[in-house]
Amino acid sequence: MKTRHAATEPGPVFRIGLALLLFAITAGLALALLAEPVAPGVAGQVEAALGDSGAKNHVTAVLLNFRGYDTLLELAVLTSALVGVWALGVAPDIKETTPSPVLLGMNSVLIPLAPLFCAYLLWAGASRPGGAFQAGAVLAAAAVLYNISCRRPELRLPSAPLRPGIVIGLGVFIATGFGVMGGGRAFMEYPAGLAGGLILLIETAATLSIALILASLFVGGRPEGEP
Amino acid sequence: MNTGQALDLLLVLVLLWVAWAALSSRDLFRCIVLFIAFGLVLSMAWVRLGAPDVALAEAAIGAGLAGALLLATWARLPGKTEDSKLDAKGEDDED
Amino acid sequence: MSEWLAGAPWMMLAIMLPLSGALVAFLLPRHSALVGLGASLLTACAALVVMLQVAADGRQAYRLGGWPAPLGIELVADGLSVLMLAMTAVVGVAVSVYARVYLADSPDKVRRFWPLWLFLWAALNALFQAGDAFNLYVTLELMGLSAVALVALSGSGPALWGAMRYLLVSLLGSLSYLVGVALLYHAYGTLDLALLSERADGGLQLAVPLGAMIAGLLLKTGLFPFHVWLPPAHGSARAPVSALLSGLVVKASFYLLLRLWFTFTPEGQGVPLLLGSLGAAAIFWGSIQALRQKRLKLLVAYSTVAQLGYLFIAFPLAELEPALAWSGSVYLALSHAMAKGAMFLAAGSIMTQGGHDEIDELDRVVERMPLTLAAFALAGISLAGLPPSGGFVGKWMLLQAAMTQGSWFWALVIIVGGLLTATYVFRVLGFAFTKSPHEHERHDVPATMEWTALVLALGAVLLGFAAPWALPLLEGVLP
Amino acid sequence: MSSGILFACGGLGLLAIGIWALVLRAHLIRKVLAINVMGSGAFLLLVGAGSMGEAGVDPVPQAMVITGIVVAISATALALALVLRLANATGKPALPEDRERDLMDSEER
Repeated sequence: MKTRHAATEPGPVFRIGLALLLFAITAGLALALLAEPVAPGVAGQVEAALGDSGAKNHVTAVLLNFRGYDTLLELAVLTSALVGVWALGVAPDIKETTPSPVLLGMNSVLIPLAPLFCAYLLWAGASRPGGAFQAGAVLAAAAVLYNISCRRPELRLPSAPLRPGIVIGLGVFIATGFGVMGGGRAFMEYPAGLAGGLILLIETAATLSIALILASLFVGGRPEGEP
Repeated sequence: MNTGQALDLLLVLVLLWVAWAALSSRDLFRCIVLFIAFGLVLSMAWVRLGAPDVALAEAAIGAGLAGALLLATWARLPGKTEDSKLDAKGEDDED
Repeated sequence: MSEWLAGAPWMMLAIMLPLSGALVAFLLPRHSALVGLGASLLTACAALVVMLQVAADGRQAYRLGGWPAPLGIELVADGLSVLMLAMTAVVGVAVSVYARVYLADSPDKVRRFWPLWLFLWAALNALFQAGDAFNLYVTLELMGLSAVALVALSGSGPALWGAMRYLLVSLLGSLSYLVGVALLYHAYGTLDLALLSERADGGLQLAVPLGAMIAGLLLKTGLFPFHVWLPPAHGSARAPVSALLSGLVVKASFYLLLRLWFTFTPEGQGVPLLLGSLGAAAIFWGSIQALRQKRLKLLVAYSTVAQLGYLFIAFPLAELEPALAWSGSVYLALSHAMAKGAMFLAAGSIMTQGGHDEIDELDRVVERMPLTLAAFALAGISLAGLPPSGGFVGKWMLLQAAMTQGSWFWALVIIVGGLLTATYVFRVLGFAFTKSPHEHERHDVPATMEWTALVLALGAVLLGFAAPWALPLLEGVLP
Repeated sequence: MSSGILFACGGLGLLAIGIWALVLRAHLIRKVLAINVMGSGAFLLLVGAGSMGEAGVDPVPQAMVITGIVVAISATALALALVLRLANATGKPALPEDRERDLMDSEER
């Protein structure tokens, strides 16, 4: 076994060549990094426009208002990954297992806490660290914990509301973008007074979708019976 | 060099070491656990860089869910005999 | 009403229509074909309106969220963007019509095809109109993931590992691009391409990130010697998917490469010469591999490797004849999209008919499906660059650019590549007229499939006549 | 804050480690790990370079990194689902040209 492997493994010449190449690439990137910047970033402009953005947290303002289009496409990436995983086949099953009592005990505390923590992150995201993606991930983590500590390992989400739940985040994002367009405003140009509320609406829907998508990605395939 | 910078240097070195270990260990399970540790060290780096939002996202998604996904895939690979390791190590995603 | 229509933000709609269509198609799996076809037609209309607007009024921009460029993200459409949008619309509609019939035998596959394809279309349209370096990264990833999932849709072993390798290459390419974006933002403090073009002053600060971005895009475009992932992925996917990948997806990363090149107009002759040489190597290597293939779809996939090489011949020629060389390259990309799309669709019809795609077992397929063979032959005419096809216009411009500056080497490469193309096309046609010693199963092929391929191939040939209208669009875009 | 440069250089190191492993490791899960390490390197470069100046913390690179993290988990999930199908179809979690190579699996030893 060993000898056959040895014959097909990349040889020392290849490794040395690769190491030299990587050294050259890293050195080149480092040189560009150390050069004096020509112009400062847009931090100042973010600060100046923060009042109109509907969020006090700079990062949330960038993510959901100034560069909200990036975030919209990013949700599309997440959704398309799930569609791709579902297209690959039905979820593989894990063999039934007996989880440790410690895990079960911890879960009985952690899983009920997760929605609370999620709601906090979502609400805090406007002014303090937090936001839709973190909140959605926490919710998904709770689902994953439930999934692996359950005696029946399959995450039996009822399949009928699953699809609407998966698309609602992106759907609300796009619909809000169109909805604000009256009165000469552009796509996703939130009116100053409404921006805070609209961002919270988008984030809430996104949180739900992100949680469902991440949990479904963990399941690793489409539920039995889904087309 | 003040204390903060010394701490940062240490953090970067640990980060590089954990990354290297996660990619070169012979035991795939160990690799994945080290990768989760890598995500947690990285989220400390985000805190040091003044990016708490990124730190939260990294810990929850980069370390937690990615780790859970990797462990689940590892456990489902054909030729596995002990599936229980998945459950034993599943707690890593509770951040 | 017409005023409102003219004032509607078509650039944004060309992205949001397919995106919404993907969501609805995913939400209503039982009606996905209907939703998908409807969304395809609407998207194509939006793209064509954007083209008409740019043809009438020149460069268009749209501020998303109403924020101006360095803070927000702007969509930008100029002549190059709209030609790509139109190419995507034409090939996209043809593939949509074809796929609805082609996949009809497996309803589940139809349901999975439409959302992914509409995500891919949204990503393509977003990429062609993006004016922001980081936004381009997100569109690249959306394009990559949906394309990979489409390859894997076929479910066969080769398709799965083709998809896996494609995914790894695609991610590596995007990450390389992202490193470039990070360094650009660090140096110039903006992500907006127009502002970057003003601020970029050359030197290491520009050369290193640009190198990283170009390297990543070459990987994704599949230029020799980075092409190894391409034939397995394109050859093993279902026929409509292969048409999309070979026709459109590789063009998108090539478009981005051109866009960066035009934005930053890097100086020096070494890189253009290197790209041109790799292009020449791709032409020869791809053609020779195509000649050696036993399976029709792999032949067509290797032909893509070869034809992509032509697009890069423009880099060394643009030194002295920028207008001719770049227009030729862009025109070749357009006509290759249509011709290669038609070829893969024809190959799909042949596979449906005979249940296989062994070239030397084609068994007088011409008698049973003359339309499909006509489509294949017409597409071959455009690929080989015979008049009056779109391929002829493109190659002729490249040839002219080479001759006027006396670069006989490049002229020779262009001519020999055309001969090699003709050879592998005729090899297929020859077997299509020959009786095979073995008996094969025969299935009926719906007329829609045959006609779609034929119309697309005719389009590739007639594209030659559109040159006087299409080429002026590029004025002001080329450096 | 001069630590930015430190983290940015750390990011470059992660990129190099990631490429090294991506090329040399045959097991597909290791390749996926390598891509993720590379991605983290690119993110560290983005934020690290963004906080090198005196202007304070720039939120734009941070927003880009959050976007990047979500894109990375999407790609990872798709990749892992593919790895699993591939391993079930062919018996080995490796690309065809790497099947004979040392996958560094515990049962391979």
